[in-house]
Amino acid sequence: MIELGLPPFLLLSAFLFACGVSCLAVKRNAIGVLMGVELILNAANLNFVAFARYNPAFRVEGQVFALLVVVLAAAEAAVALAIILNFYNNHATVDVDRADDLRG
Amino acid sequence: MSLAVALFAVVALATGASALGVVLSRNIVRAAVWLLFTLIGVALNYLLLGAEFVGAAQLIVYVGGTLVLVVFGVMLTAQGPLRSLAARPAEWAVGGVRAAALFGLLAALALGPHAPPAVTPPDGPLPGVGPLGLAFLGFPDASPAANVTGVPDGKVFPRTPVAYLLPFEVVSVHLLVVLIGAAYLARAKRRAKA
Amino acid sequence: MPEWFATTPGRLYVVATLLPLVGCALLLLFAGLARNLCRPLRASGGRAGSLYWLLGGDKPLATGAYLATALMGLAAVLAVVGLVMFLGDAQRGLKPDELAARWSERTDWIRVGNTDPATPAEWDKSDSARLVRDESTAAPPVPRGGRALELGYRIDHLTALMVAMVTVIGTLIFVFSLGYMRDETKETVEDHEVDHQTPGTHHFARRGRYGRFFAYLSLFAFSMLNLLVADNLFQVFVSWELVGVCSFFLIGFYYERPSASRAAAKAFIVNRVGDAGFLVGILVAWTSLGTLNIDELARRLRSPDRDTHGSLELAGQLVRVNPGQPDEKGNPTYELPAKGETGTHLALYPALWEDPTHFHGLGHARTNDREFTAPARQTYFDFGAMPYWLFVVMGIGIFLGCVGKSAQVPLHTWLPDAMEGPTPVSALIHAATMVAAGVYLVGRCYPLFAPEVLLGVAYTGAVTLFVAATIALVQTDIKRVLAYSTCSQLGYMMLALGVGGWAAGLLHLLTHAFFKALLFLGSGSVIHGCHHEQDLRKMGGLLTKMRVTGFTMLVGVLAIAGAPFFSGWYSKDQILSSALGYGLVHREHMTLFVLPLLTAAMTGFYMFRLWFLAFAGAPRDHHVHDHAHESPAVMTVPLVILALFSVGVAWGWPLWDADASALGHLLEAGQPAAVRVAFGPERLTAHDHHLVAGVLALLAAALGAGLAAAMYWRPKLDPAAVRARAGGAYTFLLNKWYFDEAYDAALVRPTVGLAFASAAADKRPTDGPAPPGAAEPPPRRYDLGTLDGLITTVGQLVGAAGRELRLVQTGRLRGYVLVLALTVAGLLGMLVGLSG
Amino acid sequence: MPSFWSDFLQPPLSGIAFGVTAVAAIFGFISGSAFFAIWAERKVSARMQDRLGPTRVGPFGLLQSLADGIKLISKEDHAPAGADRLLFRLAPYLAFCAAFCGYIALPFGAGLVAAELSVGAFFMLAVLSSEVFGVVLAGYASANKWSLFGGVREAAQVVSYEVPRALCVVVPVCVTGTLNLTTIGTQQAGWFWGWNLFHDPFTFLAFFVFFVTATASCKRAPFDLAEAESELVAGFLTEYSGFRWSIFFLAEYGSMFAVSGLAALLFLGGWHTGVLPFEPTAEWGFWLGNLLNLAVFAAKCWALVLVMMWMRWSLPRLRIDQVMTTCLQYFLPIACALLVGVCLWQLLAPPAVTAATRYVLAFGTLGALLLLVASVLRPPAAAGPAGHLPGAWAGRATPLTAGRK
Repeated sequence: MIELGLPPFLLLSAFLFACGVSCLAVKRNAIGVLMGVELILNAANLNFVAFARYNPAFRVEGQVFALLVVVLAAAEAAVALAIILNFYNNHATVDVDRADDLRG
Repeated sequence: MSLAVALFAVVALATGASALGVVLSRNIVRAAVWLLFTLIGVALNYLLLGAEFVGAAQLIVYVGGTLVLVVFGVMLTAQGPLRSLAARPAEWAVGGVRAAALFGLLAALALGPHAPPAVTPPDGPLPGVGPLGLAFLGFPDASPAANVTGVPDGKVFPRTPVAYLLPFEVVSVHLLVVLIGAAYLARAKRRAKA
Repeated sequence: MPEWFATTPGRLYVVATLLPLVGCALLLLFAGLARNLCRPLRASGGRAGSLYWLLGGDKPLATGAYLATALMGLAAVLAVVGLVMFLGDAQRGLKPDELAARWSERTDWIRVGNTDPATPAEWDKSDSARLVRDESTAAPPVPRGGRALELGYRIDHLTALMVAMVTVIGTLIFVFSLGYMRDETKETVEDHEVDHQTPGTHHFARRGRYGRFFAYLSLFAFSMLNLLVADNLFQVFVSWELVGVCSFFLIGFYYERPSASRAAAKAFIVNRVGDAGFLVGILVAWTSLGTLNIDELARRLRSPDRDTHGSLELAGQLVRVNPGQPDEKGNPTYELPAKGETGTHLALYPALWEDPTHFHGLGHARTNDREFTAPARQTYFDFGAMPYWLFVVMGIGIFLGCVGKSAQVPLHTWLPDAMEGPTPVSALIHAATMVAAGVYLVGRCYPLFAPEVLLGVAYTGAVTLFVAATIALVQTDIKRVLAYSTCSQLGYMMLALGVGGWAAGLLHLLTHAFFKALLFLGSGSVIHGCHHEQDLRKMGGLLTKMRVTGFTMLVGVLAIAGAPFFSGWYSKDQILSSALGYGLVHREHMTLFVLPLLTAAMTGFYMFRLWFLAFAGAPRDHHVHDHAHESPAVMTVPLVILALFSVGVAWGWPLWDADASALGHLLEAGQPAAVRVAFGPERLTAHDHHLVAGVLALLAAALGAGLAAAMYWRPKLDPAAVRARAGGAYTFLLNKWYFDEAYDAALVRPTVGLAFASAAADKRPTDGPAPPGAAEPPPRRYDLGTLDGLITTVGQLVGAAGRELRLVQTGRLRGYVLVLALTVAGLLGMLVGLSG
Repeated sequence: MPSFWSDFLQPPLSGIAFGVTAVAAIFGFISGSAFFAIWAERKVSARMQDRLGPTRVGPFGLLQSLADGIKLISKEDHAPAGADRLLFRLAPYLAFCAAFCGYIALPFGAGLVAAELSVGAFFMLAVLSSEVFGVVLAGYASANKWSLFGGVREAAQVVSYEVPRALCVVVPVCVTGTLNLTTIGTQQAGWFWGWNLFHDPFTFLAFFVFFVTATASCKRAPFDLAEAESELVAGFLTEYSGFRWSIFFLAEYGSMFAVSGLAALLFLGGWHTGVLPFEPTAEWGFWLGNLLNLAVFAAKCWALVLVMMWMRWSLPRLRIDQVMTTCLQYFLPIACALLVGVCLWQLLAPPAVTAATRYVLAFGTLGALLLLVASVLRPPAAAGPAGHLPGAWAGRATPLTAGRK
């Protein structure tokens, strides 16, 4: 396909990762936090596939990992949303700053 | 500049911009739309990398499933004033600095001397759904490309066949359990309220 | 399938072992589980309800019992077929490797350590060499690295004979039980014994437990068979404990009776004492020898048999060395003991090693074509040595297990109490399975015993046989007499093993199994016929009513007393001649011959006493006598079969030569080399003085029998008068040498007392009354200063730490992310810094 | 086709040219099909309701769609006051893009495909399922309760129906052993009993399940809960008018043709007539062969789309709970059973049985079809004595007052 080399993909992935982390940091909406998590997972996944492409030793393994991550991300999203809905039912908000019932 | 590089540039720019959109947009639904574009962009990246199956899986699972779920969540929880839970400027500053630092570090790692060795990939797409399925069953990648051990420092990776069937089954069961759990979580409280 | 058996006929034994387990599983599954699952259907009626009735309804399931018996019978057939095939193979003169290829297999259970087969295994350097046989080709063994727990079986003469004996007797006992336990097929069984023993109970009734009984019995048989075929101590230990737990179930079969449940618990606990020792022995073997396979253990401890070509006098011997100073590299060095010395350590040998340059024995050795010079030093250097005291500890440990299982003094107290179980169980425990296990294991682990341990075995046996026989003289309960006689006979076997009469002891194990099973089943028949009357004093004159039982029991009595041409004669004769041989070589141990000789007389006395009291003379209790009746055929036929075995199982030609027993020769063929080597002179002496021992034993037995006849058959001597003359000795024997009382005083009372004392200390009154308003009085200062205070302090410390640390948990997600990101950044920074 | 362009242009440019051509062709196909499909739908519905339908514009009213289009484009483009304007405008394009991208992997003939993906079938499923996004966003951005209801309903419905639909796709994939749509099509060259539909009972059933679930994911009646006009005014379309509305319609028809094409490829022999025992491109060359292929493929798509229309105007709309029940309680287990069944069939069925089943299914279906056609063609008078039934089927008009005396 294309012979770009690994670094551009790693850079893109790093950017996605940074966006995800900042999303976690600045979003007060729980769903926004969830989106940040999805971004981080995608960044990791992009790395996996890029390594699968640019390292013959991981041609299969990289993709397998990516697939497993995708599926687990779906599961994680389902559970997270269920929790968020529950939280919303109890607190009438999705502000993560209000989710501090267990603070010390 | 070849067509491929141009394509990557366009896709990467769009992906990055959408990711930035996710961070910056105050409206959570808009953030979801930006996330949609980001995910599609990542899927396109997979296609560019030759991983068609992973790309399609990304589309069907993330775009078709996860994101719809997210939007569902938005719609079920969104209320007028809460739609934009704004963070304080200080938080923006801290988050931005932190993200920039992380990006810097990661970029330094990706480009610096510790970067993974650059390898010229063999031609052709990555192993598709067939070899992947065989890999799950423990058959090694039989394509000639898999025999290339082109790591510059001469290290040859062991090509022992590893079956991914167990992880796959574990993930499947995990998914099932999680979905049941999610359904239970999501409906238990409604009953309690009623 | 035929090829599967033809290449390795040893698999017959695996199948035979598993068959009783299958029976047990089927019983559990259908009689228990399926029926319980279907029980709710019973109420529903209609089609669904019939499923429940199809499985037997409320009645105890009898079909399963027949099935289990059939499976046991099948196992017996397989075992006999296997025995015939094995003897055929052994006759053909196959080499040991070929024989092993056909009659033993192993497979890993767990394997740890370096398991790369390419690396030659030097087991004392954290690896152990071991043998794996190629499944398909029966190729020579290939060493494999690592330490393994394995599953495996190994058939030799001893195992083949034992399995055949156990399955045959087991089958007969199963069949007998079908009749004896017939009561248990009823829906409700009234147990009057419970009414007797528990005050305030009237007409105690319970469901019949036919299926349960046979399930336990099958499990018992499986455990015993597995113990017999096992080729390693781990598997032996597992089966060992299974046998123990099965005996617990079966002795406590009538668990509503307090006496039965107490007896079951006693058997279990007393056996635990021995098993603790066994476990110690196993652990020593594992840590210092690196394997649990019995053959390999033997090979590592003794110089290999193969070396007999080189130096005959060293083969099969324990070679002891003195570890010297470390050499310049820090490796330990070894030196041979000077002539006439014994050294402190046991030289260990590599497991089977096909490379002849690796091992050539000790010192100088000469073969036909070449001469080796002192490579033994190298052997020690490579494979190390084991402190001799540890070796002794290992032997004692293993033997302790056997002491418990085989009811040797001082752990014999459980056996008479075990009579609380149903009589077929007693027969099974005493004849074929549990007590045989101990003797069998001593025979099987023979090469692992140091000479000192073997002497201990001999003395334990001698003491046991004497003590048990004296107690048996005065017992009045028919089953207890038999129980103590079992103890005594087991003592004979142990004695024989200890003095080098390996074949004699195990021959006695086999013959004893048959006649003791016969005696127990006969007593069961008597008890059954007399409506569960076990007291000899109330019987008498039963021969007129129970002819088959009476005469078959007479055969058993003759056999155990050692009447010529009965099976017991052959084995006891050999034992006594072994003991005499040993005593003549080692004059200081002459007691080892005198005690069994005395006991032979006592055996004759108490066995004939039993028979005369029960069957001869006039009936003493007409109530019992009127009710007495012969048992049904399902019970008498096994008796007759066992009687035939009891007469002829040890026959050989010439019939009058006790040494010529065919069975004994078979056993001798399977004798470990260690016996030949360690007891050479003793064996030779025994052979020479064979006739003396035989005549003495016969005279003693005749004396005892005559005395019994004089007292109980043709009353020349009044038993009461004898009793009065004996006085204190009689009471002493009646109370079984006060063993139980001694244990009570030495162990039980102090423990209970300690517990009470502790409780009393803990329940001391408080320091003062509760202050007004408070529910509880204040804690005592004593408590605060001791354990309570310590525990409270720990708890308070943890609580304080928690109070401080909980402030970290702010519940602010972004705070967490901040820390997370900083951590990641730190790690990445380290990476960058390290790489840059 | 890429080779065609590379005859004229250098590598980067030829690729671009190919892309442009493919996009144009697909767009043309979608809009052309939609153009006629709208007309056909109106005609079909009219005939089924005993009306004439459009007749005025062009012969048989064929140009009615054109007239509608002109009207729609000339309408004022407006958005509601409280709407999220960006998303409101974005939504129709998102929906259309999804439908459009589905065609990328859809081969119209042997080699007549924009991008031959090794996971074509999977890709199509993935892309078509993301059409729901446009609808959800439209519902949300309209700032209208009915729209939001419609959007959320649509999301729930599509996400649920995706599962049995995907499982039904896997059933023929189990038979063919590939996800590559071109390969799947080529495999079915030859006589019609070689089609996957007739391969075994499970694929036969899977076709119908697939068709119904596909109809549902295209939000077509009787599953058109998203725009249920009797409950939700017009659902997510309530606030749309003019050009954006027409884009939604284009997307809907586009996805109808896409799933019909997918069904034709997976089950109905793709671009093969079923009566020519060879691959047309191999015998008649690329252009001529593919012309026939294109025609056959389009005809199959059209036939399936017409069935969808037939269903729409025959069946009443389900309630939302019925829609979900149908999917989760019936289609999902059925699809699972079919999947397991086809696997077992592949593994266990002896060759004689498979062959026999194939012929029985094929000729049975053919016979049933012929019977159906024959019964339709039979003169209506034979159905019963005239005058007993009111309406068109009676053969002649009966005055409604006839019974009143």
